[in-house]
Amino acid sequence: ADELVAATFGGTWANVQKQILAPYFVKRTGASVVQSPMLATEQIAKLTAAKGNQPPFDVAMLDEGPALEAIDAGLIAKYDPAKSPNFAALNPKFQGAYGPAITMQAIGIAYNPKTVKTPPTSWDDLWKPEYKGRVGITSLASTLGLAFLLDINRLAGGTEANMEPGFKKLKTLLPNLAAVSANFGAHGALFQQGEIDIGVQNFNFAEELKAKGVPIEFVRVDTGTPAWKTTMHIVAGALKPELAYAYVDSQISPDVQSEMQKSPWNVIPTSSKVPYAGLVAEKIAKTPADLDKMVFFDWAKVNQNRAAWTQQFNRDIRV
Amino acid sequence: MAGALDPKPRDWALALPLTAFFALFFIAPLGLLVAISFETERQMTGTLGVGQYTAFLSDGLNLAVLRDTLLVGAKATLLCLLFGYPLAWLCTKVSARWQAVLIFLVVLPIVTSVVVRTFAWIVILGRHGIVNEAILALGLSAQPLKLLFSETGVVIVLAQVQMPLMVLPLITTLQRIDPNLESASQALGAGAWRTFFKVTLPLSLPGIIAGTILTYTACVTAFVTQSLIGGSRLLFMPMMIFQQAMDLQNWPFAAAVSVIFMVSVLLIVAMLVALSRSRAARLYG
Amino acid sequence: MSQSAGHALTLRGISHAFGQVVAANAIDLDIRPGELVSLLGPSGCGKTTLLKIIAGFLRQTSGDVLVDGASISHLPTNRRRIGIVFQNYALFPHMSVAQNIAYGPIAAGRPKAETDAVVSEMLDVVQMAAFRDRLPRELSGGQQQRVALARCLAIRPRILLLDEPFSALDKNLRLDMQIEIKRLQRQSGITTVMVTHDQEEALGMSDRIAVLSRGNLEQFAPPSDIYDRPASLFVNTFVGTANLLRATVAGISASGAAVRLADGMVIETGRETTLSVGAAVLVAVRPEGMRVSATGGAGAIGAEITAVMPIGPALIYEVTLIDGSSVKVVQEREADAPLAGPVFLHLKPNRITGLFPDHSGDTHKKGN
Amino acid sequence: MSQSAGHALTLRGISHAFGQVVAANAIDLDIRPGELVSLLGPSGCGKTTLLKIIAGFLRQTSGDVLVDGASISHLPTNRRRIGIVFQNYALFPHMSVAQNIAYGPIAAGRPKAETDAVVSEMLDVVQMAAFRDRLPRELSGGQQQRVALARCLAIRPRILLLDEPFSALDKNLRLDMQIEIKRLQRQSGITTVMVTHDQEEALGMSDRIAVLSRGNLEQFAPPSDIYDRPASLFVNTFVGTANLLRATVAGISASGAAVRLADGMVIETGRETTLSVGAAVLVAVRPEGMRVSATGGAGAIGAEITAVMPIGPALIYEVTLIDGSSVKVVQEREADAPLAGPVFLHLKPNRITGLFPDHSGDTHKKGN
Amino acid sequence: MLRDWQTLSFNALFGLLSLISVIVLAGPTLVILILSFTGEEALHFPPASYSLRWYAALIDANELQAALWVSLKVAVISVSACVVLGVAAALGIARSEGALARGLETLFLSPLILPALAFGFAALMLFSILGMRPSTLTLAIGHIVVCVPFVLRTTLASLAQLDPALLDASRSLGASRLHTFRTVTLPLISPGVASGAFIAFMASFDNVPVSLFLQDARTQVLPIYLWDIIQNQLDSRAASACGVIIIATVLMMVLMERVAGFSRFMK
Ligand SMILES: Nc1ncnc2c1ncn2[C@@H]1O[C@H](COP(=O)(O)OP(=O)(O)OP(=O)(O)O)[C@@H](O)[C@H]1O
Ligand SMILES: Nc1ncnc2c1ncn2[C@@H]1O[C@H](COP(=O)(O)OP(=O)(O)OP(=O)(O)O)[C@@H](O)[C@H]1O
Ligand SMILES: NCCCCNCCCN
Ligand SMILES: [Mg+2]
Ligand SMILES: [Mg+2]
Repeated sequence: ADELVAATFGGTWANVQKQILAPYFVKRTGASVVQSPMLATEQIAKLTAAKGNQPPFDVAMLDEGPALEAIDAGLIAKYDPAKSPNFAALNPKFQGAYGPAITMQAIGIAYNPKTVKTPPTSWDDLWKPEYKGRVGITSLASTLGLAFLLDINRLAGGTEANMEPGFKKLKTLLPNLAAVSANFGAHGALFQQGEIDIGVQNFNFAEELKAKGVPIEFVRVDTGTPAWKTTMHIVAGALKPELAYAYVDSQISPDVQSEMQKSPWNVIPTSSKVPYAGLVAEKIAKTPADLDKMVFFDWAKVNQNRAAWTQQFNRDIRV
Repeated sequence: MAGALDPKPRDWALALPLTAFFALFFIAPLGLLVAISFETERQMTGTLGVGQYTAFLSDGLNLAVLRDTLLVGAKATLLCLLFGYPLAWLCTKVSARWQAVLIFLVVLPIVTSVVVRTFAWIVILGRHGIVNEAILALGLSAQPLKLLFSETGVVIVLAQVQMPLMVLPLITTLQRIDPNLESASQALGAGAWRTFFKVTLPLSLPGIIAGTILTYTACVTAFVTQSLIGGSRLLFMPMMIFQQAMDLQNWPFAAAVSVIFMVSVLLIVAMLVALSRSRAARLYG
Repeated sequence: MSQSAGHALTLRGISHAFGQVVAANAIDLDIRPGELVSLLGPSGCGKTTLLKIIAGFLRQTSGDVLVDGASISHLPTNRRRIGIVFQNYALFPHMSVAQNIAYGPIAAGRPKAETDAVVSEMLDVVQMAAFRDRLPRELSGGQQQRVALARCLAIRPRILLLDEPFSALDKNLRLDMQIEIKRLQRQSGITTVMVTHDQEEALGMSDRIAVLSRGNLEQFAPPSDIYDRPASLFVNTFVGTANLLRATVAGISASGAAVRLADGMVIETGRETTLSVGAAVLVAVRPEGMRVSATGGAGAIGAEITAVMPIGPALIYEVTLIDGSSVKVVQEREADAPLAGPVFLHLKPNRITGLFPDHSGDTHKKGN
Repeated sequence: MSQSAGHALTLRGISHAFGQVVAANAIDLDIRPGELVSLLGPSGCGKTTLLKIIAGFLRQTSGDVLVDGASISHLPTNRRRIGIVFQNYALFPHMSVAQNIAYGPIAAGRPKAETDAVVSEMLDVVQMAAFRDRLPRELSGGQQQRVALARCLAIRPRILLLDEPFSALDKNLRLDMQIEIKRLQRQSGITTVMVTHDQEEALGMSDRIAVLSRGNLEQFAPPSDIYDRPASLFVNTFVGTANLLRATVAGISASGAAVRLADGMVIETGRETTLSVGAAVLVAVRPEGMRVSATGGAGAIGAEITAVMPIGPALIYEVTLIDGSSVKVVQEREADAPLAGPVFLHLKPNRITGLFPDHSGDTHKKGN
Repeated sequence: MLRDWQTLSFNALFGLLSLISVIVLAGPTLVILILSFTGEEALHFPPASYSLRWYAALIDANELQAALWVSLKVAVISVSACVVLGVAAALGIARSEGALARGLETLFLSPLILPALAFGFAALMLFSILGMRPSTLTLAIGHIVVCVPFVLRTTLASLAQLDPALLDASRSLGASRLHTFRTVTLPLISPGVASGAFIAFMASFDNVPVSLFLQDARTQVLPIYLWDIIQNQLDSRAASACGVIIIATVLMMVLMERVAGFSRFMK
């Protein structure tokens, strides 16, 4: 049988796509799919390495920043709406020329209610002396880490062109840091093992952990919730373009999206045919307009500086 | 067999297939690595220069990472030596049966998956891990110690993971030392400590150096252990290479970092080899 | 040479077992001050074990080791002041000749001046002064041995132990070193125990020899007694070459037993026996205790030459007797010596070394 | 035993150099069919090198190897049909006795029936039929050696080479195996070259001995000639023990040279010399060519006993002459033998083995 | 041996350090093994209850099984190649003298001391230039380079132990070189080869730094998959998977020790 290879993120995403998207896709096409968990940056690296040859996978799953990078580098193909029946039903701002947004990712603070008695309300709570050695953030290899840095920079008066305030602020967080993990998935494990008690986290991943019995609560910060689009793409030169379209289209189908919105996944849907419900409605947005109130960043500018920031970040967080 | 009469056998030709394989898949990629490290642009436009090297050398952070990597390897190697030497010594003193058991234990880490072992260490060293629970229970400290995501943890785990590389050559060397030498020393009035420091230790130096080379090179390049136990706040050269190559797709810089790292490791190995040559020359001519 | 000469060494009921293997079985030895005693026996008989017990490398299972009547069994090796020279010399390969010799005095905390003096003295004693800065591997076997000896004498040991001291030397050097060590030992008067499985060495050098077999002391006596009056069949066959003639006891008188050989001839052995008349007996005669000649005569035994080997000044005969057993005879090469065919075997008077009970029908045939 | 007996082996001007080291220097040897020849010499003299050249493991730098007059130098080892028994036997450790013996026939592609027959025959020849399924490590040294011999005879070799065949055996077994191999070799008539550095072995077993020194052939002659009429000082000192008395040539006559010893005494040597009167000369006498006695007499040389060692049936004396040189004397143990003090040394008639030019002032002292 | 305070203190210290080493060497493996029998959802040590549930869960862990097959396939391919290439090279090196042979030996052993990650990266660049996409083949090639030293080392060691007289004996008995190799050399070095192959197999099966660059989505290898589920997915099947690996490894070790006496070749 035909086999599609699709990239996915680690953590929740690997699970939810395996349990909901893959069966749906298999049923729809009769083909099989291999889902390979990779950070967005890893996907780009692998595609870059294979440039000019057969790419190692057919479908990419990227956050906004890496997506722009991939488009610039010619790694992904233009998305043809004609081949994707569910595309039209997407909220227009999720209809990218290079592929649909399949969700919004929103971040806030996750904490262990057993050890953190007063629920935090703002990033500043992470700086509280009582959390010395108990705070977790993620590195700039993940969008979660970048978004957090961008947001504290914003709140400290900086812009994407001037990250000084953000880095300055970050430095003052050092005494409280217990761990800097590579991505939100690894971050979850640290919550579970009790290595960290409070930290930056994705909304839906935190909720998944909670459903698994990990003592964790998610709150949005009162300064506005940073969020970004997560998109899916047909890789340039994909071996199985037809299947790839079917796969991406499945992900934006109302059936899949409404399944994914349920607990424990709580994936924010992008199809206008799927109304917000459950925890998404409760904690993130009741209407599409609520999403617009979230905090967004200029990922093109971010991309220009990511290498330099990574170096700066490495330097600042080093023990 | 030099000069054997048979229809002139070219025995060395048997090494040709592997030589060809290494030329293609070992020397060529390393050559490519060196070549790419001289690309000045991230996009690899073909402009050559030493830009990547100056970029590496001019940033104190990079030098600090290099220094820390080399140092953490040294610390782990010393720890291996401190604990591995007595174990190797014990191996040569016990009966053949016990020796087999000990060697089995020593070899165990080599053959069990490094990911598995490192995972175990997370369970052992964590805030709520076995060690910290014990420390808290014994009242040795009021707070759990930070063992995971710390250099201490990295050193401990590296030492455990690479200990066999130190112990095995030591066993070989210690076994080669004539047991009569220790007896002779005692009969001449020397106690156990003097015998050890004046006879056994100097004679086992070749093994110490061989073990040190293997352990050290394994420790400084142990990507899995360094990343899993060290976490992101401890940056070491292998992670830096990975980050530059994969996160940031800056191949020329990653290549330059790789070259600098390899050259540093080779220099240290060369020093140790030179040291062992001079010792061996004195001991064995 | 100011050695602390002449200490008596006593082993009292020394036993040692390695698991099931009894390496020493209630060994008693009284070694007189200044004596050179050899422990002689086949491989694995327990020689090294005894030496190790004396030196303190091994703790005996039972029994006591005494020097000058005082037990030293509780002392660790490094406080026994017992010098030992190992078979392979065990020189410290990373130290020069002088450093090797100085090792003991330094370990004992002697002042530098004293150490230097001892080293120089010892280098002179073994005539190795010219080699003081060489490493062991730069020395010949004989030179290494002298250094080993010097190193061990430098601690002024009360007893000197030598474990197979010459086995690594080639034939020519060996005799020289044997003579030299014997001389040094005599000169210094140091009580010495030497392990060897070379009977010639033991016979040549020792005041007395302790012959061991499977952990048991078979005989402890001067060399000539061991050779001429072996206490057991084992000693007789192990030391020197033994021809064993099958016979039966024919009569017993005050001057010793008479035996009847296979061809019916009766000879006087001049040896006593505890066997009774008619018992099967092995008559032991050394190859040089017999003579082969072309002509017969009284007491001559008929035989046939099966092999002759000229070895230097001597001829070795293998001759086969009427009962099929064969004996070896060594005699000086003479112009008229027979080289093949039927010959006569003469037992020289008083050269029978012993009469031993014959337990099996074919003990006279050696297997490999 | 249907061996292809009696092939002549000729070495013609064989030289071999390992880099700077000349291991064989223009060696000529004519070995007759059925002869047993020993290559005798000190370690490193080139014995093994010669053997390897004959076997084809090494290619000589120059010269030719011939079997029955036909050169075999161009043949690889596996086509020379030259059997070789290695010092450590080199039995294949993973094969049974029978498999070891069958190895050659199988490699040669012999039919199974023929191979089986050869194996059985060889097992009988070496009396090892009972051990056919044992592994080498389950055999004693002597048994292993017999298997090695059988394995090599199984290819019906034209020449048999033995490299130090007995050096791994213990003393007692050695003599038995020497006699056995000698018997096998005689029986089969196979031309045999044996390497040894044991002079007794060479003297006892060989038809002729080739004495080598540093790659040079010193003498090629029957054992008695080698022992009694050594061609060079080297042969004299290497084979047997040699005493070298310093003297000057006093006169030359048809019956040989007369020499003047250190104490002025002149003796007839019965040996010829190419030296002229007055030249310094070393007079070689074997320990058994002299006698020590308490009483003097005509031709007796004054001396002093410095050491005595009784070795079994003999006494070994070390006596020191007036000029400080010392000589060894071996004689039978007698009741009235002097054991110390001044004595007299008698040269037995016609027992001087050679007169050799004396190049240095102290050649009579052996260094180690 | 008789004891005085020096001997006692020396033995006590060395014994203590050895004991710690032994505990530390064996401890982690034991911990994981125990943990793999946890009855709990999360991995905490010591487990509050025990069960085989995570072992049972492996039965339908398809991706884990897929990763296992990839790893096994790559290991088998690369070890086979390592044995063929490595044994041939070892024979060539052992039979030749001089600088060239020594140089080749150093070259073939050098992957042992060079950072594997840098090599993995370099290999990725080479393959991308050659237009070879990541696959089982590229993985195997990378693994061969880093695993060949193990086979080479043990084979060289067993060749060094091989009495050259045996080869001479074989030749003198009329055997050709090939016959000698088949009937004498190969059987006698096979324990060394087998030991090396075993270690090479484990090294390939366990390799992360090279696989990280050379694997692709279809060829994700087991250790990296495990890493991912341990680090990112809180998947307790990781422990039982580790348990399986440990048990299988120990069984293989015992087998190898019996068959080839492989600890001799580890030294
Ligand atoms: N450490 C040991 N463990 C077990 N058995 C031993 C040990 N050391 C010696 N033996 C056994 O004790 C017996 C006596 O050994 P020992 O070394 O004293 O013999 P030996 O007379 O010195 O022999 P050789 O002439 O071969 O040196 C032998 O049977 C030997 O196998
Ligand atoms: N492969 C070699 N390379 C260099 N020199 C060698 C080699 N083989 C032997 N020699 C040298 O050639 C000389 C003769 O060696 P050979 O092995 O023939 O001596 P040997 O008479 O058999 O000695 P031994 O009695 O010790 O076996 C020696 O000086 C030896 O060092
Ligand atoms: N998300 C897949 C993780 C596999 C291992 N990746 C290593 C990257 C380290 N940052
Ligand atoms: Mg012994
Ligand atoms: Mg030789």
